[in-house]
Amino acid sequence: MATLEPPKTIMNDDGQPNGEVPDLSQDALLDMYEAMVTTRLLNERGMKLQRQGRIHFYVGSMGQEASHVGFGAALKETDWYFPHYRDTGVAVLRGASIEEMVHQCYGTAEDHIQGRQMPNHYSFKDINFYSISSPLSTQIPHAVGAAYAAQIKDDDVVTGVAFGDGSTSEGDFHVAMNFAGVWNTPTVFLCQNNQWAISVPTEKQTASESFAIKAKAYGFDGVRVDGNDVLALYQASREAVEKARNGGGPTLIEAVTYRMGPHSSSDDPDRYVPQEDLEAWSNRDPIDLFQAFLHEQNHLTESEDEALRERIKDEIQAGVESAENAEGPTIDSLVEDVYAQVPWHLREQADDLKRFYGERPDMDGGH
Amino acid sequence: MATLEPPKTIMNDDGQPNGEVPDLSQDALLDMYEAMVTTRLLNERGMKLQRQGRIHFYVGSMGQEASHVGFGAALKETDWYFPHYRDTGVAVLRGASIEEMVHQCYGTAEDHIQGRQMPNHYSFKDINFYSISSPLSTQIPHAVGAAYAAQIKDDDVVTGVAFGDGSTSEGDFHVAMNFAGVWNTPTVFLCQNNQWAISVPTEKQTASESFAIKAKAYGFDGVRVDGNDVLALYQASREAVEKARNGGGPTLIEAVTYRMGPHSSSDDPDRYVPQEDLEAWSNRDPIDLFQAFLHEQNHLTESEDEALRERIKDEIQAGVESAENAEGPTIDSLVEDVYAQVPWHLREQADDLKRFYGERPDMDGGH
Amino acid sequence: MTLVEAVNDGLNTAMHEDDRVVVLGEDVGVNGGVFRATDGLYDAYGEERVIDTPLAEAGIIGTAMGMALYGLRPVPEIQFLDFIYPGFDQIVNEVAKIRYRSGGQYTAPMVIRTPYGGGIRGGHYHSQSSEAYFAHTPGLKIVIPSTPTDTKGLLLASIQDEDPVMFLEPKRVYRAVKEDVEEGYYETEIGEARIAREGDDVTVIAYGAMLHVALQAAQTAEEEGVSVEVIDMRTLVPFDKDTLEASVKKTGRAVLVQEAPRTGGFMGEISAFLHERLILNLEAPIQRVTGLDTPFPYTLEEEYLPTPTRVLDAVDEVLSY
Amino acid sequence: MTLVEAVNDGLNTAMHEDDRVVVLGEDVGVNGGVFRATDGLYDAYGEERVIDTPLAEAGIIGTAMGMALYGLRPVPEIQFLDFIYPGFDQIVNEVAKIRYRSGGQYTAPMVIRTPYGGGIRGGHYHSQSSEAYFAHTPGLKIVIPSTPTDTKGLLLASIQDEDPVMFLEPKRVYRAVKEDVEEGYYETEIGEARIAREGDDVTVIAYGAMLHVALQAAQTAEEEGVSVEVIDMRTLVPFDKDTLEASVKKTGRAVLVQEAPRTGGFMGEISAFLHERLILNLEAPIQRVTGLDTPFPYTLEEEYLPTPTRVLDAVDEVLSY
Ligand SMILES: Cc1ncc(C[n+]2csc(CCOP(=O)(O)OP(=O)(O)O)c2C)c(N)n1
Ligand SMILES: Cc1ncc(C[n+]2csc(CCOP(=O)(O)OP(=O)(O)O)c2C)c(N)n1
Ligand SMILES: [Mg+2]
Ligand SMILES: [Mg+2]
Repeated sequence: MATLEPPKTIMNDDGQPNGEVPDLSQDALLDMYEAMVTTRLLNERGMKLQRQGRIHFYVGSMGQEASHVGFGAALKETDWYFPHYRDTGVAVLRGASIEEMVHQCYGTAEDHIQGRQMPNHYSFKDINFYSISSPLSTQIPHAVGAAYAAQIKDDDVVTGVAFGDGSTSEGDFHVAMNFAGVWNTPTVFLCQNNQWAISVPTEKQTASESFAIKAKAYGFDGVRVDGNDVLALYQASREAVEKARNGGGPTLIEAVTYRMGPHSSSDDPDRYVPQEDLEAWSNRDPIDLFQAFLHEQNHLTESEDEALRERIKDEIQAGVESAENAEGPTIDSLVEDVYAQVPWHLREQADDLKRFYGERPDMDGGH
Repeated sequence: MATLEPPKTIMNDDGQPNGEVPDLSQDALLDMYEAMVTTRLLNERGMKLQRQGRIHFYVGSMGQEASHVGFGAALKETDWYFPHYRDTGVAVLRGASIEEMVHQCYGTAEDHIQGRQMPNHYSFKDINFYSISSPLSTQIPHAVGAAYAAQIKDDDVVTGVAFGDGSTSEGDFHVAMNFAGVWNTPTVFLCQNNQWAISVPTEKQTASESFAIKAKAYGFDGVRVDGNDVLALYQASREAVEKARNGGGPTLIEAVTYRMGPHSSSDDPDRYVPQEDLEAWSNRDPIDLFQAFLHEQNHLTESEDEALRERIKDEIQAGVESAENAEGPTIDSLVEDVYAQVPWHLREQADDLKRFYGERPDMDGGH
Repeated sequence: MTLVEAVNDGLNTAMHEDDRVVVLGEDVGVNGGVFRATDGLYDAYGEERVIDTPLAEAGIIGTAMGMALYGLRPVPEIQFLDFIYPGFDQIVNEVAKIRYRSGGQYTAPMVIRTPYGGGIRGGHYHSQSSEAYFAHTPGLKIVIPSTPTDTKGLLLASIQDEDPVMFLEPKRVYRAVKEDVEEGYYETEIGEARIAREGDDVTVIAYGAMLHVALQAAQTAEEEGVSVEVIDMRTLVPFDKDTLEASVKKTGRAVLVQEAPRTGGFMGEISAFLHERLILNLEAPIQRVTGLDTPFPYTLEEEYLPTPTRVLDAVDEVLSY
Repeated sequence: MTLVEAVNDGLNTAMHEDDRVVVLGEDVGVNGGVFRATDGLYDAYGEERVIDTPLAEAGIIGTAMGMALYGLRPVPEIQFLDFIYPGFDQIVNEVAKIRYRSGGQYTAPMVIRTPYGGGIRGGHYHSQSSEAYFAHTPGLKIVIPSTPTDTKGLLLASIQDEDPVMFLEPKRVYRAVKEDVEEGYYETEIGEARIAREGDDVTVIAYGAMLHVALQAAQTAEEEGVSVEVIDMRTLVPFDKDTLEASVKKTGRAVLVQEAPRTGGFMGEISAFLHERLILNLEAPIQRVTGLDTPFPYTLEEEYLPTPTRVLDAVDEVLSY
């Protein structure tokens, strides 16, 4: 992909504008920043909790905070967001509480999903943040179907859907893009090209010139944007979202970024990620960049920044304490939500299990 | 797709060259013609046998004889062909006998595949003509995997794989194209764009400008060719095959053609195919075109043509008689070829069945 | 009205009553479906609600799920059950699990309609009977009608059900069974079996096209003085344990008929279930009459499929045990 | 050597002996597999034979099939069984049926390796145990080892087998079970069960990680004076009917353990089979100890999975019948 034009940017490496800055209020800018910082801090704490054996897994998004937050910020609250598993920042931006997220990572009874999924697999319907799945790319057709439904109901709703570079290789990416093209749905696709699918680099993923160009196969446009530049991401997403909202159909956005951490807490990237790459990309850390921009534009002082980070850390700490003192889910919760009503065979199975475990087993794990 | 450049042609509507004619011997040209005519005549007879209830199904390729024969002719005998179900002509070109094909359509004991598949689902390993499957697009990754295998074994083998326009919407098309791009396999893809997938027209199939352009998403070239012009198809295929053979990697060829009959014997196209389209396309019937070319170039006289058709018809008639007098497959054949050896449970099941049916039931059906 | 006409009538009734209902799939629109199950719907409800999709089962199921999440009631058609597998991941990992994994926040009520089973000379790609895959997938309900009346009532109930339903239509009897079918809206309850024929000596349990094979066997048995009770399961998950238990308690003997390959078929589950609960009531081992553990053949399909004769043979066997 | 090291040793041995063998999948190359099953192979055999593929299971299985048709012996890895379904169509409609549909002209011998089952805190997308889907698919052999020695021997036999094999690796015991494993090449025969522990009072049948649960239960039972025979099925299709029959004939009682959801699981088939053949030998109904009919949970996975206690409870039940 070496001969391609560089992706669109708005901030230079010092966080200074080198393009037209989108028209965003100070509040809006600070919300985006807070979402990015929260994501980073949750990531740090989550990885630590995992190493301490207090939670069992964590999948972070170090380096990719701008990629999803810039995109998420371009959507309205009423728009539906279909997340990639790294998109904690969008949940924060839309109003998910840190406490809820920590309970999810611990899988407690207070977790909205009753400890049924691995950490970071959030689901927040009240803020139109769709349930995260582990199987890759499966959410992409859902976003297209929901957009179709919104369209025929005449609702003013756009769907945004995010996924990784590796995820474009799955059949579900292809079928979803193709249906979106034919139906001209109000859907914006975000490919977060972080250069890796676990250990597989993009050149083993596809021979295509770029990910953006894949949109051509479906009859709509693709754009390549600097994924570490939250303003550039916002701007490109905004245009795509407006186009979709006005009946102009789908767009594919490729956010060119880099995964600055392990794939997940189970991964050891030293086996395959070149140290030079990490060093090179760390000069364009999305949070540093945006921080410099906000300082320079007088939106945020250093001490305000400090205070913000302290507040977030405290919230995380409070969440951890709350989760560590919470009870685990009940045996009955094991058989609920399989169907709208618990059918006879599941009732029998739960009752049988209660002979062994009572109503509510102790939370296990290392905490 | 209206604004696209017209697809490449070599013959005008009267079968006269309007481009450079590929360097093919008279024998080669006549073989191609014979394969096309055989396909057409088998089609006619097959549909009739189906209407008479003597066979139970037929899937023809009226109008598409050039699309697959031009492509097949560009491959060497040692190259592997992964057919679409309409590609009878390639089987003929490679040497499949009419008799074998008719036995397959009747599902007799002399059918190489023991009456295990619907009519037209041929399989001729000795001529590298791969087994036809009903599920669409599944053969596309097989062609890529086989090409990969040939490549690492250093065999001088290209794989050619054909499918319809509708088949490009399946995930298997996408994954196969993507793997071929990354692995740079010697594979040539033929999309026979006959404008329909049963009743669904191309504009409901994809919003892409063309099918050829889809290759861009995988980092290789696509070309659009007049699918009714067997010489143009041959020429484009030849170039792609040579490129593949020389390490240049895959190519996607889009053959722009029209389905001049029903989807299959189960279909009634009057419900959805516009009569005007059929009329317009019948002026570029691929066999008429090629026939005119051959006459004009003095490769074939009218009486030779007549004789050829009579001979083919006689062969078909002989095949029909042979098949109608053949026995059906045995009960044991029901449980063979599931595994290399018949395991105990299948042995038991076959033995149990023989209590009811003996060794070999009567052939059923209308004949 | 034939069974396939009952499908059509059910869809038409549902779309008329409830504008959340949309139909999508290959050839379901202008063409009215390759079996004519959606005939006339395109003209009646327009292309927004009767959607000819691109050719991709994963896309059909996946976008239908998106519609369901958003509040529509999609009824995707898969042209043949044999072609459902490109959409299998969407069904088993997404449609079936979304309610559970989201703690009930998101649900995907939808009815995946598809013709299934042998007997139409379709070879191994137009004849499969793979209900067992779906029955082993928690989160799905599995409904298989065998008569026109049940087809319409169960289809309407499935569309109103809050859970995703696999609705498998026995295409072999699409046109073979006719009945007067009630006009207008009615539901037949999911989860209830039907005693298709009462009898005392042995219980034959079946569903789909095999129900008719069982009934034919029962008819012949009666002529031979044997009284066969025939149960039409209608719902495989959750199945009607009470009706099954009561009948087998009464007769003490059971023959289970499925056209799917024997090993791992759903009747293995029913056999295990009955045996676990009723061993003391059983006068003879439960017998299964099934398809073979092979891909579905073309020429020999009559021999592959269970027949009344083979069912009778099993009936004789349990009676003479 | 651990079980996962035995996989690695088996692959290494096969690749060393037979240059038709290639390994492909997500992260199997440079990274050596997310469970390190292919560790070192990339360095030893190069990127042509140890292939990091694009992220698409349909592509992995589909191209592997093309390689097998051409004469290679591909061993595709699916990172978790839970992610196999995008390739399900290729497996059930293509890999499983090609020999049959081509009259034996084309074959696709290949070994689809994949870690499966719960017990590693993987939630419902890293814990599934869906062997029943594959066991109900004629044309596939289903092999599930439970010890390092068997893992290597069965893997080598599977790679040399002329038929496609689903090779399911119980990841919960990837590192929990250690054994001295024979060096070099050896095969363990497909289709043969193993009596993991001899006993007289009751037969417990299991496979994969559940074998170890069964053995623990047997150990405890012995302390309570009950003699349990434990059978490791090792191959589900074609299963070893003789060993199963002989053991249950001897003990007259059987408990079947599977971690998969109960309904439609493979142990339903075994229950039906044993009951059909051995009803007169059975002193009590066969009991199944299984996972629940729910998606696999995260927090409560220990409660979801069969435990030695639950197995013992079933043993008590069949003994006190
Ligand atoms: C269908 C499927 N196959 C395999 C996996 C295992 N897996 C989890 S993440 C991952 C890599 C994803 O890469 P990409 O799409 O680029 O996203 P990223 O992790 O880089 O954000 C893989 C292979 C999975 N979750 N789902
Ligand atoms: C996976 C799958 N889905 C659906 C079908 C049913 N079907 C058979 S042919 C066909 C249309 C194929 O269209 P196209 O690929 O354009 O090929 P054509 O028939 O036009 O040559 C359909 C939908 C199938 N065979 N396989
Ligand atoms: Mg990535
Ligand atoms: Mg077509």
